[in-house]
Amino acid sequence: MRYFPAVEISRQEKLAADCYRISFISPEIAGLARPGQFLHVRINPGLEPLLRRPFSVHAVNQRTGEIALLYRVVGRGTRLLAQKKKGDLLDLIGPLGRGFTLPAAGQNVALVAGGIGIAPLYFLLQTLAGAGNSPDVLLGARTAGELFLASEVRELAGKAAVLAATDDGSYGHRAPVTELLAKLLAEKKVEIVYACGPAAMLKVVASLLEQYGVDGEISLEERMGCGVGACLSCVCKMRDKKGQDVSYRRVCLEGPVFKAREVVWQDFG
Amino acid sequence: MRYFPAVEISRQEKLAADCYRISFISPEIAGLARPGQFLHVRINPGLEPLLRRPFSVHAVNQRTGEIALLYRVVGRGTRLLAQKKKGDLLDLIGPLGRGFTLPAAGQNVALVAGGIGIAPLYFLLQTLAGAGNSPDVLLGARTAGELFLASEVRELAGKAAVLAATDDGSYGHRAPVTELLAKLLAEKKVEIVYACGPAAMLKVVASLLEQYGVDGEISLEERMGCGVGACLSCVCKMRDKKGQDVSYRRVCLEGPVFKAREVVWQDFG
Amino acid sequence: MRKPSLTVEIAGLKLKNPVLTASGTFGFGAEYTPFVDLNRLGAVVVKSLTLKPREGNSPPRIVETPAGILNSIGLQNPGVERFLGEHLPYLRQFSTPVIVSIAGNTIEEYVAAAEKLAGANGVSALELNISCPNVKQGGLQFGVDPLGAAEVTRAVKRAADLPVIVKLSPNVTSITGMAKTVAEAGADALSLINTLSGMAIDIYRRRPVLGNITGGLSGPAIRPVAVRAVWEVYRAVKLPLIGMGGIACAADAIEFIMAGARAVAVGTANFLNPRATIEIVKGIERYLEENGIGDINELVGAAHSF
Amino acid sequence: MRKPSLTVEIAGLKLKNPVLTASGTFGFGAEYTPFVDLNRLGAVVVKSLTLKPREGNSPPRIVETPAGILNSIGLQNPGVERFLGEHLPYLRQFSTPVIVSIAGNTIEEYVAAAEKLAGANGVSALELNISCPNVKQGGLQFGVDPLGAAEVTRAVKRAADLPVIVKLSPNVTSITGMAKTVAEAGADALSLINTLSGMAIDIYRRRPVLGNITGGLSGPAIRPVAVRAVWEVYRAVKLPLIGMGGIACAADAIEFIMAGARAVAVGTANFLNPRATIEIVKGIERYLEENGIGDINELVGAAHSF
Ligand SMILES: Cc1cc2nc3c(=O)[nH]c(=O)nc-3n(C[C@H](O)[C@H](O)[C@H](O)COP(=O)(O)OP(=O)(O)OC[C@H]3O[C@@H](n4cnc5c(N)ncnc54)[C@H](O)[C@@H]3O)c2cc1C
Ligand SMILES: Cc1cc2nc3c(=O)[nH]c(=O)nc-3n(C[C@H](O)[C@H](O)[C@H](O)COP(=O)(O)OP(=O)(O)OC[C@H]3O[C@@H](n4cnc5c(N)ncnc54)[C@H](O)[C@@H]3O)c2cc1C
Ligand SMILES: Cc1cc2nc3c(=O)[nH]c(=O)nc-3n(C[C@H](O)[C@H](O)[C@H](O)COP(=O)(O)O)c2cc1C
Ligand SMILES: Cc1cc2nc3c(=O)[nH]c(=O)nc-3n(C[C@H](O)[C@H](O)[C@H](O)COP(=O)(O)O)c2cc1C
Ligand code: FES
Ligand code: FES
Repeated sequence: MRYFPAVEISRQEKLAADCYRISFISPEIAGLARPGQFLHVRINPGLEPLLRRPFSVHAVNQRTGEIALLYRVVGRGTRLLAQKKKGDLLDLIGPLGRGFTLPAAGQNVALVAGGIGIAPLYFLLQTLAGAGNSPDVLLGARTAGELFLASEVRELAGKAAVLAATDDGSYGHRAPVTELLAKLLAEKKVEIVYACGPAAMLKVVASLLEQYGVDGEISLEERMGCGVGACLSCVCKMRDKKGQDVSYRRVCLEGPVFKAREVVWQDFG
Repeated sequence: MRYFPAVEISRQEKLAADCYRISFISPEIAGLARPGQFLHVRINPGLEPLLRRPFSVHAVNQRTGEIALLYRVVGRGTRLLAQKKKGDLLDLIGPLGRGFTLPAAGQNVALVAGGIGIAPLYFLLQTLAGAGNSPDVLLGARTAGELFLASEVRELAGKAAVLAATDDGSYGHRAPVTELLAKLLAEKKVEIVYACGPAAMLKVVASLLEQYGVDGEISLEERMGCGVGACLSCVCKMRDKKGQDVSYRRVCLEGPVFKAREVVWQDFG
Repeated sequence: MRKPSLTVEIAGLKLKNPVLTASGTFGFGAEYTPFVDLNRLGAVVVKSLTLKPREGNSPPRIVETPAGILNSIGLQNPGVERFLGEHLPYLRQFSTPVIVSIAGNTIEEYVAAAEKLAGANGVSALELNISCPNVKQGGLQFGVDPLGAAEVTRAVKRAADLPVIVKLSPNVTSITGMAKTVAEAGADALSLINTLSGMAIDIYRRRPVLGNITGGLSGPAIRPVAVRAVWEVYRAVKLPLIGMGGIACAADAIEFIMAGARAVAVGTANFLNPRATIEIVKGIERYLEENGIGDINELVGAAHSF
Repeated sequence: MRKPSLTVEIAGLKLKNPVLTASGTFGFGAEYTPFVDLNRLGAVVVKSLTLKPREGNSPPRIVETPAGILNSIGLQNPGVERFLGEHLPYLRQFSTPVIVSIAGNTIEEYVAAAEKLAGANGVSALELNISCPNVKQGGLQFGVDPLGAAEVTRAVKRAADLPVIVKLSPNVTSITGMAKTVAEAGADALSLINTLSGMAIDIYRRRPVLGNITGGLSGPAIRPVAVRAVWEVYRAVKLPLIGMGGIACAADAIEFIMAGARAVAVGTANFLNPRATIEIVKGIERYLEENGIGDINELVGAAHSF
């Protein structure tokens, strides 16, 4: 983890309504980043917004050292971020947090992304593909318009299956992406599932994994202050290994990726 | 007085170190503005800075409807203002306050400007020149670099004398501009003096006017809230006409231009 | 769907909508008529008046702070007499209720001012400013001393046949305690909050920025403190509440209403946007429409039942 | 000209410079070592500890407000034992004094925690957090009740042979009153201020944003309140003061020092700029050089003699 007070934006692309990809060159971050880790971004030097905003490392080009973040505009900070242009500076801390534990060679892996949840999973997919592992990828979104990365994902996934589902049926199956997962788990021996998306979806994913006795890791979100484990703002309730006593853990330090079975869901949506 | 929430900047010119002239087209303001009045400028829509900043109407082009403000960067707000570019929007209230009372035709008039105090006097000079009155103009500054408007002033002043003084002697007389005024008042029958500049200078101007029994008007500055007379933030202590009881008056409403003899100077410098 | 109802009732006053002006930030109304049609406001609350004219504090009287301002006006005002003669007649032209804020150093001053105002035509209610942090004696002392506050309230209620709104200071250990005391003393409604006591120092001149040294902090910076005050007082007393403190847009106003305010007042925001009050009225109406709420009163205190 | 002296003395502790970390915003120090050389800080003040571990409040625990944040951590901490075993040894490597903040629900808890810590090697002073607004019982109750505050102070002084710094809450009618009481009770220094009690409401979900409903307001928004508190307490008591509340840059820190603080603590600003503490140390040094001041102590309270 390092502090990068002034990284120059190399690209700001609008991928869909409210969805942007912002990129910058940083061989250092490219070298350090692991799938599932995030960057803590100070959007403006002044007081608006005051706090940093956490964003998962979305894509890394090891050759050029270019890093991409994928984000949806949901409030003030992301709105201001979307106004940034090529050449503007960003103030970053990272890479932060515990990422996904990579599968052993040849393990059967599935990725489940809900909406903008594709952000960290894309970097994971890049890494798996690089290691010759081509996982099943399940993409869920409200409508076709939000599946803007489907084609890039297909390319990366190679021979593996990429299935999509939309709530309104405008693309792929008209179903929650968790139905695709249920089907997959029923039909095929999957050893590890990696998921990111809305809490409600992750909750269902977790129960499916339990039902089928499959290991899984999920990336959680919680409001953050410091991003480095100092303020205890970002906690989520977790079970310990033995599934017994529960305690708060810091999404920014012990997370954002947790074992699906550790999460105590009562706290969510 | 009107509210102009979105006026487009037509020009932003750097005239000297820390000194800028920002312009925009507004036939309405051009039509309403009188020399000595000011505009209350909201520099950014958000909370940085929070308050508006008052700036004198510096120049008006009645033909094109272009208005110019002349400002020096002294803090956060003016620094942010200096970052604005052609095409950006400004949020203005104005024209506000009581301006200079114009002289009768043929009266002998002198203008005394200290530093950025030239801002409102330039518009006054434009107006006087338009009415065929060519006053003596005394310009004071710390150094030659701050006399950036001298030539434009000469053009406008026409046949009248334009004298300059600098604290460091790098241009014109090495003296405070008030010495030029003393000399002028001693040598020539001046009927009205208009002055704007640092409080310390205005204080000297006022005492010279008293000494020579000459009428004068000066433009004062005080920190403002509303700019429209509602909050009582911007008061200065003034004597009434008979020079007797003193009371606070609002720079934004009863000012910013006051009769030199009204001002109670204890509050300044 | 027909337009939602914005009318609220405070201390027997029927208001067209819940958006008021905060005392001291809107002058006597006339100053803002170039920007705002006063007929479209819930009520106009004028600058605090004292029995006799007051000169106020020496300048500088205002300084900007992060997301806020400090002011130390010191209750400069023309006094009740001149208000009645020079300012009230103008306000009478409008259909909007006029709430007159009064302040004083002694109970007698409050009472005398209240009596004069109660006699006048066109004064709909009194707001007791017992919480101005910017005057040496008087003002705040009543605001932080429950007994004093209760006494002023009782005395003014007795003296004036008008609804009495008591404005509370946040500079106390227990604002609910103050609220209960003045409620028992007969207040018809409560306004909260007045400014937080604060100060700023000019590190180059090595002295306080304000002529009065300390001042009152207002603006968006204090909104969380004000919302909390409204939330707590709503649970402590049954009186209608007028919430204020950093309201700059409709969303801010709705936050106060959900915390328990039946009306809100806009102060510092008028300086940033002279049309803030009107835009907030419109914004609240839009929110009600978008959320299918027929009557603003349904939202009052809504956040307490989650 | 030789480098100005930044060393200050607080409650018998010699500090390299007057810049400390504010409890709860800097963890146990280790979290910030990737960004900050702890040896360059005046002191490290760790997260408040209670005798036994505490789970803290349910999330969300933080929300952004204009120029500030609200937090409701609720004193989550590993307890004194685990601090001594897991965190203190790491801090011992540094030459910087470690100030341990303690909190509790009862005087006995404070005393027991203090005794354990006094026994440990590497604890330079105790800071009594009697002003945390985020815990149901304990915490704030001592902070707003002068008698309780005095009692805790006396008890801890008796129990532990360490300098005792008492941290005051701004949520009181008279912070000078609190200051005098704890001074008489034997406090060696005072920290001020802790957070202001506040809250925020999500108007779309119609409920408070924080799991704990109310939280503590910190950040630049509260700086004017904090500077005023330091200013007033400096005139009321002779104890050394540690000022905090919204300090984000050297100019802010100098404002507190001129108001009367002998040292300052940086809290929320660490979240914005992980190097804030170090940059403030450098900035203060530059200011002293530029203004030809040889010793920071010359500036302490300088704004009082204008
Ligand atoms: C580890 C992690 C990784 C993330 N990765 C991504 C990503 O790759 N792409 C993406 O679009 N979003 C991501 N998010 C969510 C993203 O941080 C929020 O959408 C963003 O902070 C919203 O800021 P805002 O000012 O626009 O929204 P506002 O609602 O105005 O923000 C107000 C405050 O709440 C916080 N906040 C609001 N929503 C969230 C949230 N979902 N999670 C955490 N804090 C929140 C903000 O940080 C801010 O402090 C991630 C969150 C976490 C915790
Ligand atoms: C009627 C009037 C006309 C003015 N005309 C001009 C002009 O034509 N050109 C020009 O360069 N300046 C002019 N000024 C001064 C100008 O308003 C200030 O320089 C400016 O507000 C400084 O803002 P800042 O944020 O850069 O400085 P900061 O010091 O950061 O401002 C902090 C606060 O203090 C206020 N403030 C600081 N200095 C002054 C000041 N001298 N007068 C009033 N408020 C101040 C600011 O408005 C702000 O609220 C005028 C002032 C007044 C009252
Ligand atoms: C410049 C100024 C003057 C004020 N004068 C008064 C006053 O005379 N009487 C009063 O009760 N409150 C006065 N206040 C307090 C406001 O009415 C209001 O309670 C406070 O500013 C919080 O609201 P805001 O954050 O929207 O400004 C004044 C506030 C400001 C900024
Ligand atoms: C997230 C967070 C946690 C805090 N925890 C504590 C604490 O455990 N003990 C304490 O005395 N103060 C605590 N505080 C208060 C700070 O120490 C400090 O007094 C306050 O935040 C004001 O300073 P600031 O504006 O620089 O943050 C906490 C503040 C924050 C923001
Ligand atoms: S954000 Fe501070 S501990 Fe996680
Ligand atoms: S700035 Fe408000 S009265 Fe002049």
